[in-house]
This record gives sequence, C-alpha cells and structure tokens, in this order.
Amino acid sequence: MKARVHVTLKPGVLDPQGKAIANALHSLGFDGVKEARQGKVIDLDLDDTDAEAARARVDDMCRQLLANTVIETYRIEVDP
Amino acid sequence: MKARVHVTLKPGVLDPQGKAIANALHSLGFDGVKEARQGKVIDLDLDDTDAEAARARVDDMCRQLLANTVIETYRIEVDP
Amino acid sequence: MKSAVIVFPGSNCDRDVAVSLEQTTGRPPVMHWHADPALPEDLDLVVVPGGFSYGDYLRCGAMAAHAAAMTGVRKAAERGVAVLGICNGFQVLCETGLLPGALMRNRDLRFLCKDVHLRVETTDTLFTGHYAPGQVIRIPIAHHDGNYVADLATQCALEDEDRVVFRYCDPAGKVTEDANPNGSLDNIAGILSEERTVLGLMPHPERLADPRLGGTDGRPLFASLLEALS
Amino acid sequence: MTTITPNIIAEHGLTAEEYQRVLDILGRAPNLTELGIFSVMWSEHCSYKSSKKWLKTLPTSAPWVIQGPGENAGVIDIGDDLTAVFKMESHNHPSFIEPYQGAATGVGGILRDVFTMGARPVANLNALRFGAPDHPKTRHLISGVVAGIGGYGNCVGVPTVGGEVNFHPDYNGNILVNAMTVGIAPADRIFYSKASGVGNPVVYVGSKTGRDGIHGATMASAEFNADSEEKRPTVQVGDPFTEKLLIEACLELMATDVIVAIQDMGAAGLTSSSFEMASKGGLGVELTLDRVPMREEGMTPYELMLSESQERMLMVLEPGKEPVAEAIFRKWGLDFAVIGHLTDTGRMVLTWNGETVADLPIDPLAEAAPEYDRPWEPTPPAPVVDAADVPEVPWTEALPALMGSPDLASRRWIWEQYDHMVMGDTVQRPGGDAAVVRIHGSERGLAMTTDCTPRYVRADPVMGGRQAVAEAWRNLTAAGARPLAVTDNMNFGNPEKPLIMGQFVGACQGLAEACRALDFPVVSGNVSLYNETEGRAIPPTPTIGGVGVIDDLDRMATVTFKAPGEAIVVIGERPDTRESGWLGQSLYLRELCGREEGAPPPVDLEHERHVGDVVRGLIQAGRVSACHDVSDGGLLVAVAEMALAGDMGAALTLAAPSAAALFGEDQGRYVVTVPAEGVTGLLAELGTLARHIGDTGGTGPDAAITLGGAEVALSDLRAAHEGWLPGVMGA
Ligand SMILES: Nc1ncnc2c1ncn2[C@@H]1O[C@H](COP(=O)(O)OP(=O)(O)O)[C@@H](O)[C@H]1O
Ligand SMILES: [Mg+2]
Repeated sequence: MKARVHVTLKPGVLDPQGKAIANALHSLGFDGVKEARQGKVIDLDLDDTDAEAARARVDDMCRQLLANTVIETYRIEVDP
Repeated sequence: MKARVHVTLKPGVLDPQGKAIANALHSLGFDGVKEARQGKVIDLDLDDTDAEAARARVDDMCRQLLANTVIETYRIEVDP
Repeated sequence: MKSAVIVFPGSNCDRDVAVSLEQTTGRPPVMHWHADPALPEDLDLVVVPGGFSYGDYLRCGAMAAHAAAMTGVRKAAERGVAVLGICNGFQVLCETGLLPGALMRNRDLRFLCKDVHLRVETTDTLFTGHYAPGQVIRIPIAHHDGNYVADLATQCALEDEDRVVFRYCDPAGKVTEDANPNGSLDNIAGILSEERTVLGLMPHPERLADPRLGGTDGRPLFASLLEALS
Repeated sequence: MTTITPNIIAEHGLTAEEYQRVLDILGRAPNLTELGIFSVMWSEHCSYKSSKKWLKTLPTSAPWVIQGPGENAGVIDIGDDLTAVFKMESHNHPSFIEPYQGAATGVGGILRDVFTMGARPVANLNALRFGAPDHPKTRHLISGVVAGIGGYGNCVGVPTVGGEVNFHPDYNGNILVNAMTVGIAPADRIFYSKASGVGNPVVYVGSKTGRDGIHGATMASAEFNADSEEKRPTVQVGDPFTEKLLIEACLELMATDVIVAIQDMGAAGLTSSSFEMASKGGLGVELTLDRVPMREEGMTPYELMLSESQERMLMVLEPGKEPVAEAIFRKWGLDFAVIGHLTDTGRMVLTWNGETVADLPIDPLAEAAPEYDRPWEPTPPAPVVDAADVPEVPWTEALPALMGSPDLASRRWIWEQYDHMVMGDTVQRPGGDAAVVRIHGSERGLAMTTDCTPRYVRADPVMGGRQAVAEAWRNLTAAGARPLAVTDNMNFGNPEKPLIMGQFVGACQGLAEACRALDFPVVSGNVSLYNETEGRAIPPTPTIGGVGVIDDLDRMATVTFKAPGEAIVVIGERPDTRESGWLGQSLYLRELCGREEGAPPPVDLEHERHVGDVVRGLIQAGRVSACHDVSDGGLLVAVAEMALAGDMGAALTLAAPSAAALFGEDQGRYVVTVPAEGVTGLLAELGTLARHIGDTGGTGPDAAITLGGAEVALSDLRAAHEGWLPGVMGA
C-alpha cells in the first residue's frame, strides 16, 4: 500500500525557499507569479493492507518525525 | 489561479533523503515501511486566467528552474 | 566539572568541542555514542555538538531528536544538568522540544561559514558569566539552517524572561538587518530554556577558543561553565 | 544472449583494432559483460592510453616520498612518524551536466582515494574553471558546483580550505572541476591496493549498487557533442552522510590488523577495483555477483560490474577476520558482504545464479591495454610583447579595474559556502597564498595550494607548465612552508589532435623541469582529456596541487599587513627587468587593453629556487612580518591584496613607474613587509635582490594606496574586489 505525505509550512511562516523561487522566476521573466511556496512530499511504500490502519500509522510517523509541527502542517493521502 | 508542481526523483536515481527517512522510521519502530522517497511540491499563485496558458507557462518554469530534469521528473496540476 | 559530548554518526564538531572543553577544564569529556540511552553518572554538562547528526536530510536534527542518547539527555536536563547545543546541537534541541522554536533554511539559502559578531544579551546564565553584559564578541558560524523562527508567544516569552543570550550584531554592537546573516527572528543567535539550564546557539564558540585559530572570544563560554558547575 | 555487433562495439568506445585485440586475448568473442569490462578498463580514463608515455617522464622520487604515482594517492613523510596522503581528481563532464551532483561526487571520490590509504582527510581544495561570466550558463554552473562541493565537504566534516577559480570563454562548454584532498596517516599504517593471499575473502562495504553512472568512465573519455544530453541519466547522486560513515568505519577497521588490501570503487566501480587489486597482486579473483548489495531489482551482471554508485569500497581481509570487520561496518550502519575470494588462476571469474558470466585473464588484459604514442606538434612560439606598444592606463584606474576583474576578484562568495574551519585546525583560512592546517595536537602545519595559469600554458605549454609548478611552490614558500611534493590534474582537449597532444607533451616537459629544479616531485595525479565542445578545446590546464610543511607555526607567514610604518620590500627582481616588466599574457594586457596575446613570462627555475629559499629563510628567521608572492596582476596588485587583507594602506615610493613595472607579471618575486628596525640590514644583505618600495600606513576610512602623488582609497578597492562575484551571482 502506498501513502503520500504532504508537508507544508504553516501559513504565516516565512518561506525562504518559496521567496527565492518567486524571485528567480521573476528574473527569468515570469512576471505573473504572485507567490511561491515550497513543500515536501514523502512517498511511502507500506506493508499494511488496511487503509485506515495505514493512515493512523502514517499520522504517527508525521507527528514523530516527518513534520515539525512547530512550523509545518501535513496532509496524508492513502492510495489503496 | 493556483498551480502545483510535484517534483520527484527519476526512478533509479539514488535518493539519500528517502533512504534516511526509511531508516529513521525503522529505528522508531515503524517496521512496515518498505521504501520512502522524498520529493518537492511547489505551489504557485499565478496571474493567469486561462488554465491552458498557465499550464504551458508552468511547464516552461519547470524546465528552466523548478525541476532538475537531469535527475528529476515533474508533474503539473492547475487548479482553475 | 564532568562533561559528555553526544556523538551521532554524522557529528563532525564533536572532537572540536572536546578539545575546547579539555583546554578550559583540564578534563576531557566523555564521548557518548548516540545509540546508548544511559548517559554517564554525575554529569555536570552535556554537549550536543555541531555536524550533520544523521545526514540531516529530512530536517536538521529531526532524526537525532529520536536517538537513544537523547532520552538520556532529556532526563539529564530534567534533573537540571546543563545542556549546551551548538549549531546542529541547537537544531537537535529544538527538535526534541528542549528549546522552543525551529531553525529554518538561511534567508539566502546558502550555507554560510564566516566570523560574525554577537552581542551578549544576558550574563545571568551558567554559560555567559565570564562575558560582560552587552559585550560584543566575534565567533564563527557555519550552517545552512540557522534562521530561527518562533511564534509570537514564544518570542514574547524569550524576551520577557531574558532568555535571548546572543544576537547577531555589527562590530559596534548594533543589532541591524545587515548584521543578520541568516534571517533569524530578532537577530537571535542563541536562546535558553525556561529553567535557564539549556543553551542552544548557532555560532561555534569552540572554533575561536585558541589564539592559533585567530581569536579567543569563545573561551569565556567554557570558562563560565567551569566556574558555574565546579 | 546479446550478440556483439559492430554497433555495440562502437558504443563501448572500442576501435576495430582494440576489438581485435580482445578477440586475440580471449580466443573467442566476448559476451556483453566481458565487452563492458574491456571497454571501461581500456577507456582513456582508466588506461591512460594517450598520456602514459609522457607521464612516465615526470620526476616522482625524493627521500621523503613514500608512495609515488600508481596507488590511490601519493604519500610523503612529514616527520613525527606521520605522512601526508594526497591527490587531485577531475569531475569535469559530470559537473557540466549536473553541477551540484557532479561536483559533490567529485569531492566524494577524491576523499575515498585518500582515506582508502589509511589517512584521515584533513583538508579539501578545489580548482575550478568556468566560462565567460556573462555566458548564460555560467551563473547556474557556479552556483551548482559551489553548492555541491560545499554540500558534500561540509556534511562529511572535512574543511575546504583552498583552491582557485578562473574564467574564460573557452570553458563555456566545458568547465573544469578538479578536487583535491589531503589526509594524514601514521607512517606505519598505510594501506595499499595490492591483493595477496589465495583464498582470502573479498569484501564489499558501503552503499548498495544501483544503476548509477553506468558508462560514466566511457563518457569521461569521449568528446562532448549535442547529444550528450542523452547521456544524462548516467549522473550519480552523492550521499555525503554515507561517506562520513564509511570514513569512520574504515579508519576504525584500519586500526586493527585485518585488512590485506583495500581499494575504493571509483570510475568503473567494481570492475576496476577488483581488477586492479588482483592485477597488482598477480592473482585471480572470483566474485559471486548475487551477493553484491543491490539497490534495485532486476540488475544484470553487466550493470553490477559497470555501475558507478558512490560511497563503496572493496577490501581483501585476512582469512577468518570477516566478523571483526562486519561488526564495525554494522555499527556504522553500512552494508557489508563477502562477495568472493582470491584465486591463483590469474583470471577474473564472475558468477551469477550459479553460472559463469565472465571469465577473463587479468594480466593479458592489463598488459594489452592500448598505449598510444600520439602524433604531436609543438605550439608555435608567440612573439614577445613590446611594452612600448602597450597603452599606459593610469594606475589609479588600472588598479581598481584589475582588482575587480574576473580572475582577480575576491572568491569570498565561494569559500563562505565551504565550512573551512571544521576540525578546529585551520590556521590559515582561504584568501591567502596557501591554506594552512595544523597537524592535530602539534605546533606544526601542512600548507597547501592549487595553481595553474592556463593563458600562459596555451601561449607556451613548456613555460606554462613550469610556471604552474613554480607558482605552487612559491605559494607554499610565501606561507613559510617547505614545499615537499605535488599532485597534478592534467586537463586538456582531444589528444587525437596533434596540437592538443603537443600542449600535453609541452606541459609535461615544463612540469618535469620545474619539479626537478625545485625538488618538488609528483606523487599522484589524474588526466582528463577530450575537454572539448563542438570541436573547441579548453585552454590547456595542468592544475598543480602542492603540499608543504611548516615546522613551527609561530614562524608562519600571512599576506596581511600587520602594523603601520613597516617597510614594503620586493624580493626577487632581476636587475635586467627591474624597471621594465613583462606584459605578454598579463591580466593588464587582457583586462585593460583587450589583448590576450604574446609570450608568457619566462620562468628561470634557478632564480626561482634561489629567491624562494631566501624568502623562506627570512620567514623562518622571523625577519619579515608579512609575505605574498607576486603573480596575476603583478606587483601593485600584490601590494593591494596585502593592504586589503590587513585593512591598512601603503605609501609607495616608486618613481614614475610604467604600467609594465606595476602590472608586469615577471616571475620569481615576493613582496614582504619588514619592521623598520630590520630594513637596512636586510637590504644590505640582499643587495639587488631586494628593493624598498614604500611603507605601510593608514587605517580606517582614510586608508589608501598612494603613489606618485595620486591615491586610491582602500574602500574603493575593496568595493571593486569584493563586489564583483556577488554581483555576477546576483547576491
Ligand atoms: N598526471 C598524472 N601524474 C602523475 N600520476 C598520475 C597522473 N595521472 C594519474 N596518475 C596516477 O595514476 C594512478 C591511477 O590514477 P587514477 O585512475 O586517476 O586513480 P583512481 O583509480 O584512484 O581514480 C594514480 O596513482 C595516479 O596518482
Ligand atoms: Mg582510487
């Protein structure tokens, strides 16, 4: 079973990478970019067969390791 | 208009991040993780109003900046 | 003073800080392997050194926060043992929750290794007694992720409780935007825990604690610890 | 099974002649795996087929040389029962294709060459050449290469302390990334790659094998062209954390007595490492490929043998000692597998699923490796530029322009991205003549530098070759070190073209002459040929990495002006050129007159040696307070660099100097400062070899360089010098 975790910075937390991307796009001539934010995606290949159990386990992983909840939020997709 | 770009390593390319995440999850007791791969998501807020034009422009951005096509592939979602 | 340095597989300033500790205290620290949860007895000080603990691929310090040795560090901190986290060590301490806030990628996204000036904001700590209040010191930084962030409540608590220990400043001691190398909130370079026994800082005091290396402004930090803890 | 067609042979970079030799050796047609092995072993990169003949002419011995060329790295005695182990290696093509990973894996590879020999790496250097600063690709290449070198070295925890950077449009399509590592090993614990002991286990450690960089070695040996883009998937990704584990685990194992031989898996991975170990020991080797740790499913023997996955090593262990080694590698979280053993058959036998998939004779394959005596033509001599034909730009304009020009501007933007202080022994940081790293726990130091002036080499390969060595020697001397030995990285174009081959031959001759005259032997090196794009060759670039020892760090010199009122003295001018100055190939001529021409400055090796020995003697006797050699940009640039480093001005007393006198690039000169009380004695002693040209003085906002009634503020010089690279990089 596959799971995907999206980790993004909380709104309000300044995103230096996103800002740099927006600047770089502008200097390449892409003017229409109002904002850019960068996040992480972690794709997991799991032994689980039960989607709900998998989601709970991945949620655990996120809280313990994959996201820093001081500055980040996360979202889990489980692909049965 | 919002666009989202997913950038992932091409299959077969070594992913030290993913490897480290899988190891860390194992040592936290999450045994059922067979593999982990890490990618990026870039969220863009665009001036465009036409979805097709936006997609073409974002594709350009990917090739020029957002993805390193030597080792990465990308996928674009446009959210009208 | 009995000290221990935690050694993660990717630590690379463990020896450097051990050298400084030995030079100032006359006693080499115990080098403590990350996989061992039981820290030595009767410790006065634990140092979490700089480096790339487990490669730091996910987030700096994220994996190290779960190392067996960190259970020991947490317990020691609860008992009031002094804990010093330098650079990667600061990141690890934030990730474990021993210190508030987080360290993000530098404002300019580049790794930065250079001497910076710091203003000593408080001398009411185990770590800074040998500095003068407001003293400007020169210490190197070497990091990619030293951009300190915290929410407003934390920021206020740090200020109100006199827990900001070092701020980036110019050579004259002015805390300016230009003197901020990484975009840190309020130019913060180092902070204390609520109990004032845990210090995390991005600059490397152990790198300028030997005249041969071009300066000794880092030395009083170790001397302060020696006096406070012996 | 794949039949070997002429097409497949060509794809493997073998000529018809070379293939015939394969048939002769085997007495049959090879299978695909075997063909792959031949192709990498006989590639330019692994076999040195075009360069071997000339490399043999380099001097490689001295009483302090413990290991010259032929091993993973060179080894020299540095006293106190310690050795310095060092080498330089190129990662040019991979860095052009993927700058971050290409440069990062270049650093990883050279680190492995050094710790394979039992040394703890203590310093990294890098010699970089980029295209024109305004070329559309340059900025991206610089930022990627620099981030990659930093990303790898910083994580591994080895300080990156020095290097050099040049810009020239002829590198637009073919940048150079040469990485050098210096390590320190106990004299009684050096490890070699020569296998011994029939039956001994062959052990694989480190990362798992994936399909990385298959055919990388062949790629590095073929000229670039438009469809190189197609070769992109061969790029390897570095994992510096694993490298760090590998260093620690190997050094821990090396402290025991279980390793018979050890070899990193670099270019051509498992093939060349197993082949070289067995070949050096005159033995055979049998490998069970199924046991190789694999990262991906469905890998074939061909892929396993040719993969260039990083962070892997091959070892031969004492029999029965596998558990000792395994425990250490497991402790560090690394893969460990016994994949075969040594035999007395002299053959390499590979099995897969119980079947033999390759069976090759080792010695014949190694001995029959092609060796070419390629036709070559010398570079026609360039005319000497007459200074009278060169326009005089007032020095107040010329100096700031030069200080802010691409080849002279500050590299701070680069070295601030490298952790140059980790390990706590960097006593001379980047920015001076040589970097100096203290030998841990002592009051002695290792000085190191990398040098080459490609524009000189192109104008006159012999003289340019000499100059590269002389400049490295001079940089070490200027720090107060005794220069001991060099590593070289020979970067050239396509050797099948006689003029290019002539550049290589000439440079080797110049190198050899200088190394001999300066007692500065070559102990390791690397050759990178075919650095061409669309038929356009890079300027010939034989990079020299020099290493020396400082016996007492209290007697180390730096370039920094120390105190006001000290005499500024130039040492080493020849009486006949004292007032003239050599402008051919100078930066003055190129940057201010737009002329890149003429013969380069001659290098008189006897004079060079004499002056250097004098200067080193003065430093060691504590008689000078600062020292800097004169190179790119000439005398006034050298003085300006010392002034900027010390944040202190200089009042020069030269009478009506010409541009040639100020900016000529005559060789064999140093600028020193001497405390006032010591000047008279020094000048009397050195006679015409020394000239008092002014005094230090002036600090703060008013600091300036003054000369002939005019002045340039240090702040303006600093702005030009420090501003250029950040300006190019947009930050
Ligand atoms: N230009 C050179 N000058 C001297 N020695 C060289 C030169 N090029 C290569 N060598 C030596 O040849 C041997 C093989 O080099 P190389 O294949 O680059 O080493 P590795 O296989 O460790 O990467 C090494 O001992 C190296 O020092
Ligand atoms: Mg090697």
